[in-house]
Amino acid sequence: MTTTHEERPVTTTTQNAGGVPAAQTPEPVIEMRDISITFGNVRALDGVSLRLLPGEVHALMGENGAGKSTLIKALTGVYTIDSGTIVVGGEEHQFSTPAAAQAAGISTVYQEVNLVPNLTVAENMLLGREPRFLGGINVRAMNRRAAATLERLGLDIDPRSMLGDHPIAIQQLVAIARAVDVEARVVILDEPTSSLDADEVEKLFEVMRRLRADGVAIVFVSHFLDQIYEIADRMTILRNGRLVEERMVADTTQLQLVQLMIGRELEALERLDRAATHQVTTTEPVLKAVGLSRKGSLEATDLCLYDGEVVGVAGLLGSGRTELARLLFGADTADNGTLEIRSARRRLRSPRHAIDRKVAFSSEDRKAEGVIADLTVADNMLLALQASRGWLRPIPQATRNRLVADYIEALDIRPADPNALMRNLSGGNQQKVLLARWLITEPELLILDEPTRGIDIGAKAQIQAKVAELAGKGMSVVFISAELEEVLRLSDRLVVMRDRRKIDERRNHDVTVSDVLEIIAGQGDAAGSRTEEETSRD
Amino acid sequence: MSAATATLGTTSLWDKVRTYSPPPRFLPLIVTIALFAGMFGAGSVRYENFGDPQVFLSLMINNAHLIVLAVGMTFVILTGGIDLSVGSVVAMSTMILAKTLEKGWSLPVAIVTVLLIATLLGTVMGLLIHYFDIQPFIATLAGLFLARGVAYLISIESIPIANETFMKWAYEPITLWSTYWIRWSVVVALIAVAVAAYVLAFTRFGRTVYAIGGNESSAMLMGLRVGVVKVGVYAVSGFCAGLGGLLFALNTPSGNSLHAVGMELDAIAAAVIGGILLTGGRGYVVGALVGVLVLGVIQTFIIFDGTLTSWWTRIAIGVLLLVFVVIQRLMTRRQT
Amino acid sequence: MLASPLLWPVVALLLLVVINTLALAFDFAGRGETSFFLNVRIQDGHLYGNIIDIARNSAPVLLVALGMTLIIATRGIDLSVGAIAAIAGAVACTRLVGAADEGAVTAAIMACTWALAVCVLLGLWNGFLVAVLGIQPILATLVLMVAGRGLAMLVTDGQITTVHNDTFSDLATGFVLGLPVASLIAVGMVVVAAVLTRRTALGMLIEAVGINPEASRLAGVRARTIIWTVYVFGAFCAGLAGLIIAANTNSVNANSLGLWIELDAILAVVIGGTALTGGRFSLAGTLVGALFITTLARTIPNVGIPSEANYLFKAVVVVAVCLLQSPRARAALRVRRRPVPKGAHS
Amino acid sequence: SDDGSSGKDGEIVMGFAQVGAESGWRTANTDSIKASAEAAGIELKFSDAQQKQENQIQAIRSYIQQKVDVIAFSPVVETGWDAVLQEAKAANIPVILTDRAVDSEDTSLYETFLGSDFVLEGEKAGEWLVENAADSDVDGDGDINVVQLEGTTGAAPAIDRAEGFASAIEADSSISVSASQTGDFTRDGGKQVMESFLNADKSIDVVFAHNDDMGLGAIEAIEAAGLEPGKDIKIITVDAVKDGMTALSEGKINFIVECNPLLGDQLMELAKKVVAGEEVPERVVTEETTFTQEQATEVLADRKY
Ligand SMILES: Nc1ncnc2c1ncn2[C@@H]1O[C@H](COP(=O)(O)OP(=O)(O)OP(=O)(O)O)[C@@H](O)[C@H]1O
Ligand SMILES: Nc1ncnc2c1ncn2[C@@H]1O[C@H](COP(=O)(O)OP(=O)(O)OP(=O)(O)O)[C@@H](O)[C@H]1O
Ligand SMILES: [Mg+2]
Ligand SMILES: [Mg+2]
Repeated sequence: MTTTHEERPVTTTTQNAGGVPAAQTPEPVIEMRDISITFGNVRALDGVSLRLLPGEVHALMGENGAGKSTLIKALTGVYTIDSGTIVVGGEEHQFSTPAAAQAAGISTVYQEVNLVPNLTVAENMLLGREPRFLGGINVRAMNRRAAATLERLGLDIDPRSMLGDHPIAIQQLVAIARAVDVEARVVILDEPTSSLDADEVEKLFEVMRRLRADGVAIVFVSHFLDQIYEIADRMTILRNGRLVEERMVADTTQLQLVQLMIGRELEALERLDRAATHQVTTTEPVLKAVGLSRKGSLEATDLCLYDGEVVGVAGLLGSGRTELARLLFGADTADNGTLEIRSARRRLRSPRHAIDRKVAFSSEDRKAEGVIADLTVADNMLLALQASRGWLRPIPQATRNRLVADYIEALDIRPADPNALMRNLSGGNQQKVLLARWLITEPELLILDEPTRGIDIGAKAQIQAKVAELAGKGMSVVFISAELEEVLRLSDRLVVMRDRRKIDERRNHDVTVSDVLEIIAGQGDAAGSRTEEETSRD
Repeated sequence: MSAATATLGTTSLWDKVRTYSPPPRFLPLIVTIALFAGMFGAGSVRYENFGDPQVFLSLMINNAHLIVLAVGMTFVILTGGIDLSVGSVVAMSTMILAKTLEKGWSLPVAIVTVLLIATLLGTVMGLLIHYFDIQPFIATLAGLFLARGVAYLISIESIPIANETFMKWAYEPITLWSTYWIRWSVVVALIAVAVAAYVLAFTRFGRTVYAIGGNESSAMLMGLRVGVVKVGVYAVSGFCAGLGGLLFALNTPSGNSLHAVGMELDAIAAAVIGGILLTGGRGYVVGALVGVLVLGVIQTFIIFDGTLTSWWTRIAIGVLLLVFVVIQRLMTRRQT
Repeated sequence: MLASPLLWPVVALLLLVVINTLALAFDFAGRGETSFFLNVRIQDGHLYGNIIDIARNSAPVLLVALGMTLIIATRGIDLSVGAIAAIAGAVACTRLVGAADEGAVTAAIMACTWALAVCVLLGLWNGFLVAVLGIQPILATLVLMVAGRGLAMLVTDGQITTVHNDTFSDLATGFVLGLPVASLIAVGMVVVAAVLTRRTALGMLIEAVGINPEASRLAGVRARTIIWTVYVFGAFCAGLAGLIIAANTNSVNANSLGLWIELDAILAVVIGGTALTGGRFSLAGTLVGALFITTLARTIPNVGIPSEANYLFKAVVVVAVCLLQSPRARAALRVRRRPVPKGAHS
Repeated sequence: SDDGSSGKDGEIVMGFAQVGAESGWRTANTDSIKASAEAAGIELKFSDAQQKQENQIQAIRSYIQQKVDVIAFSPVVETGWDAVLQEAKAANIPVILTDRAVDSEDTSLYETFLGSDFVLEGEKAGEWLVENAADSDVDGDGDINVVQLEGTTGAAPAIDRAEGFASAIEADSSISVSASQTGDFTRDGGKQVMESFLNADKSIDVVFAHNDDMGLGAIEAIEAAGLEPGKDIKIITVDAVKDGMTALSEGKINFIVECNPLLGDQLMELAKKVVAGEEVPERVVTEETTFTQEQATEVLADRKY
């Protein structure tokens, strides 16, 4: 019933995969030559070329704003190119819509989840090529096929559930599932791993390897160098909209690669040895939560946060990290439990209350909950500060300019134009603007949910350094990230979550990644020994 | 508790039973239906003869055309658009029908002409909206002017319809049981609802309609045929307006340029009352049907009362609408 | 600046003026006379002429559109403005008629104050439904659209109420320094709104709420207060419009005052370049849009279009203007030069 | 219910479907009907269709279900009533039309039609102008240049009054309608259209407005242009509501053709006869007159509406 690559003999697939000859001739499936695209006065791409061979994983590398996503969109017909040629399967071809590209066997996962929240998971995966019966959609067959694909990816998601009800990471997995379900000869993945944890990434790589074996060409974008070295064969490096070089991954060291990407040596990459430096000096917590819970998203959790301390929150997808952060900020209201800020009992009924008490929260879902797409970079940066001042007290022009210029420089936001529209920034740069939005409010407690998602390696180091610096100045930071190394590197204290509750909390002296994974894995037993009720249930 | 359920996303059967509630997406619809039933019940208690099934049937007879309009409007609203032209298209359709019949065209040809012209107008508006980025409000407002203008151009005087077959459809009651009857227009309207429900739920076109309403640029990036579908929904709405015009003519056998002034607002209100979100992507066509019935039952309330002056009539309609909308909102609150 | 979004509405407006000028000149030439559409003469110590009429007659639509602009910017819409205008007119006229000295200046001031106070209440009501109860704006304001006209008729007892008060009538027909009072009021309100939104942070916050309500909430914007405020402002503007319309004929007909003005106002807003999907708004655009609509209404009798063709003419003009405005349509006329980011809107 | 066909103590129940409350004329009409019903001991079920035919049809259907004794209504438009009137006939409920006619081949669908004759009203206005042609050529160029403020496009009174007026002025070739535009029966509409007429044409002699309200609007526009209504430009209107009559007596309007809204008494009388099964004439024309400035001054004091 389902047609997957898996079930067909490898040889036939290779022959059939869009008519690419099975022979060794490295005839490219796709060749883009001298592509240029200009937006207004921004030259997003300037004579970039890309060669994509069948059966390879091709990494597209570059800093935030280098033009990776733009190149992908140029290929798949989202943007029309100014000049250059695109050759698909030996013929010059330019797609007019993503639908046309898809019909030609190019399957794409765009950066940021581009699915529709109001349809089911199965529909999101299969819409446009759903199984039909007598002209109508065969819903049962569709759900079955979706379930099969999800299972192959090792995902336990109900295909009939609404996509919008899932956290962003799950949505990203569904987007990937959509792309690999189709019989494509080219699969393009624009930062698919930015919110996945190690497990999910490994599952994805398995699928990618399988596809590669079937002769599918894969374009892969990621800011995680380790992932590139693990999966990619060749890579094309972009910088500021220009082609730097095409290279074999095996022939390039990480250091070389980074230098090619950013065009200079990178000093900030050294390990941040924070963990040992911090000592808790105050006894009064900035924030103290006791028994905080919300039905369906967080079980009763206690948490204390102190000045000048970075608390890392580790856990797998759906372990409730985001929910915890939202409750601390008042984005959702808690059903039970108490919250004390600076020893005063508070009921946070809206984010506004939290902000007034100098708490800040940067959401993991930047598209839906962060970016104000049609406002300028400057307005986006100043929004939270302005909101807390009230509309009657506009930020004076001079202060405005200074703040914006400072943060554009401090976070290296590109383009460095305060009046650029937020929607036109690359994903990573948008994230930096949002970070700036909160830093400008000078919070005492800063909650960062996946602040480094989609950020290039240089910028990531910058942001980590910034967090460390802020903590050094006495700010309390909650740091949530799917990347365990990052959490460990930054935090003074580590909170481990699982199944929507805190299961452990450690001073971060000597905790390693495998320790954390062990804690998470060992939870089944630990929980079992904790209460009899749960033991009996197991 | 949930620590016991080891894997993510799975819940025990007991949990499912214990926490069962209708899927939240059906809630607005269910609430609307319940409120409608409540209103009807209240009317039966309050007024003599209100509980007569024929009152309910008359509700359908009186509003068959509006049901069809609301069906078309549902398609448009689900994509996040709006169609202001439908009222005028109804007037234009009655006018074209009456004029062509007066000129001696055969009935089927006249009907097909009406439907074609209405669909064509809808398509043109859709093209303007999709390909030239003209906002739906404006494009369809222009459509409103155009259709009304065409109606006036055909004749500023009303034209009676005398075609025998047509009048037979208009007069002949379909007896359901004992003395209870409906008209053909009701049958057509219900078929329209059924077809629309099927199309929206089980065809690629229908699901793409929802996808566009959910997020148009995502739908485009998913490789869905956004252009075709967007133009398509306005064509559907145009067709429905044409069909609505024909049903309107069955109810009031005449062509008149003054027909159906402001009816687009009724259609929009009906759809929205039925739980269809104006921002697009959420709602069911059955909701539009119930929305029409709610508007109708409010009118019936007022007429049965029979003591209100013109202004109290309006105020009463407003208040009933308010009560309805507020209760509906409070009951579906936890949704958002 | 060629890229200015205001360019095409202005061009369209000028085009209408040219059509009028030609039509009039031609018409008069046929009778061996000359006339110029833009002629303004001094009469009874004030300016008189076509464009003065247009400026004066556009005041109500401009006022309503002004409030509507801000409401639309928050992703809302207000269908009840016509009814609110009717209520304002009704309240003012009945208070005037009931006043001890109908012709007195104070009576006029009291009547207008009463009317506007009622409008503010109605705005609070709309804002409550939308911002607090979270009812979809179109439904929330539909309630008052339906009931409001009833209320207005209740106030006037369904009669056309005629008033005799020079101060009141000056609202619409008076002149200050040779300029019509109505226009001065409307333009004054536009300036007030511009200052309030652009000199303070209000404009930016309104836009933020309109573009992404959830992100704004998480950034600490008091979306509820802002939304509430714009509905009150919208109702106040509608009230002013109602007073001017009533003053224009020294009477109020609760049934027809401001009928369908909401459609005209929304049209003005959209022609002015503010999208119904909320977010960025342009007050200058709304000004041009309102002038355009009034000029269009004036053009119809000037060009001698028979009543039955009014609507066709309007349809053609509206489509033409919007095509002019649409970057896509213009791009289609030219050679493809720039990439058009297709998914860029939404 | 068995005795649903008549009121509590055998009194007649009448269902009346009114057009709406779109003008002062209409409210006077409604008031008259309500007052007369009470006086005649008839139980009135009143509904307002807000100018929508479909609402009126709905109301009539509902009256049939409520089993009233007689149905009366002022049709919003002339056509399209056959289907619902058939239903009334099938239920044996007699129907009386008021104010506006329906154009139905089958006159057995209703008992009688009580109302004015719009064409005749237009004719009366035109005839007065022909008679007073000499006085009306204000600018003395030998041509009498008339502008017409039409009612709502497509509405029966607008069409008929224009038609009657046109046929009457054919009698004098010096009279011609140079411009005609809709003012939607409102003062504001009348004023705005008149403003543009005045700016476009300096030789207007006469204004014919399809109702008083548009005429009153025109007066405002004429005054604003620095001219004297009634002298520099002659004004003829239809309706004779109070404000119109006042303006007539003040000399701002020159002639008004009456259109009488006070149909209540006549209607109740007819209703009683119809319910009792008596013969009634097929057409009852309301008593209507015309007013010159002098007549207006005389009757103004005791005008009810
Ligand atoms: N629609 C647009 N209008 C104007 N500028 C744009 C538009 N889309 C992208 N840009 C600009 O083009 C450049 C390249 O952006 P792109 O999104 O391709 O970067 P990227 O390499 O994908 O970065 P990231 O890793 O952050 O996703 C950026 O400077 C961006 O601001
Ligand atoms: N695999 C899944 N299937 C269904 N629902 C899930 C899944 N994973 C998470 N969820 C939902 O997400 C909620 C908690 O997730 P939350 O977003 O807080 O997790 P998280 O650890 O922050 O993950 P993320 O990496 O997305 O930030 C749960 O209540 C659950 O309903
Ligand atoms: Mg990118
Ligand atoms: Mg003359």
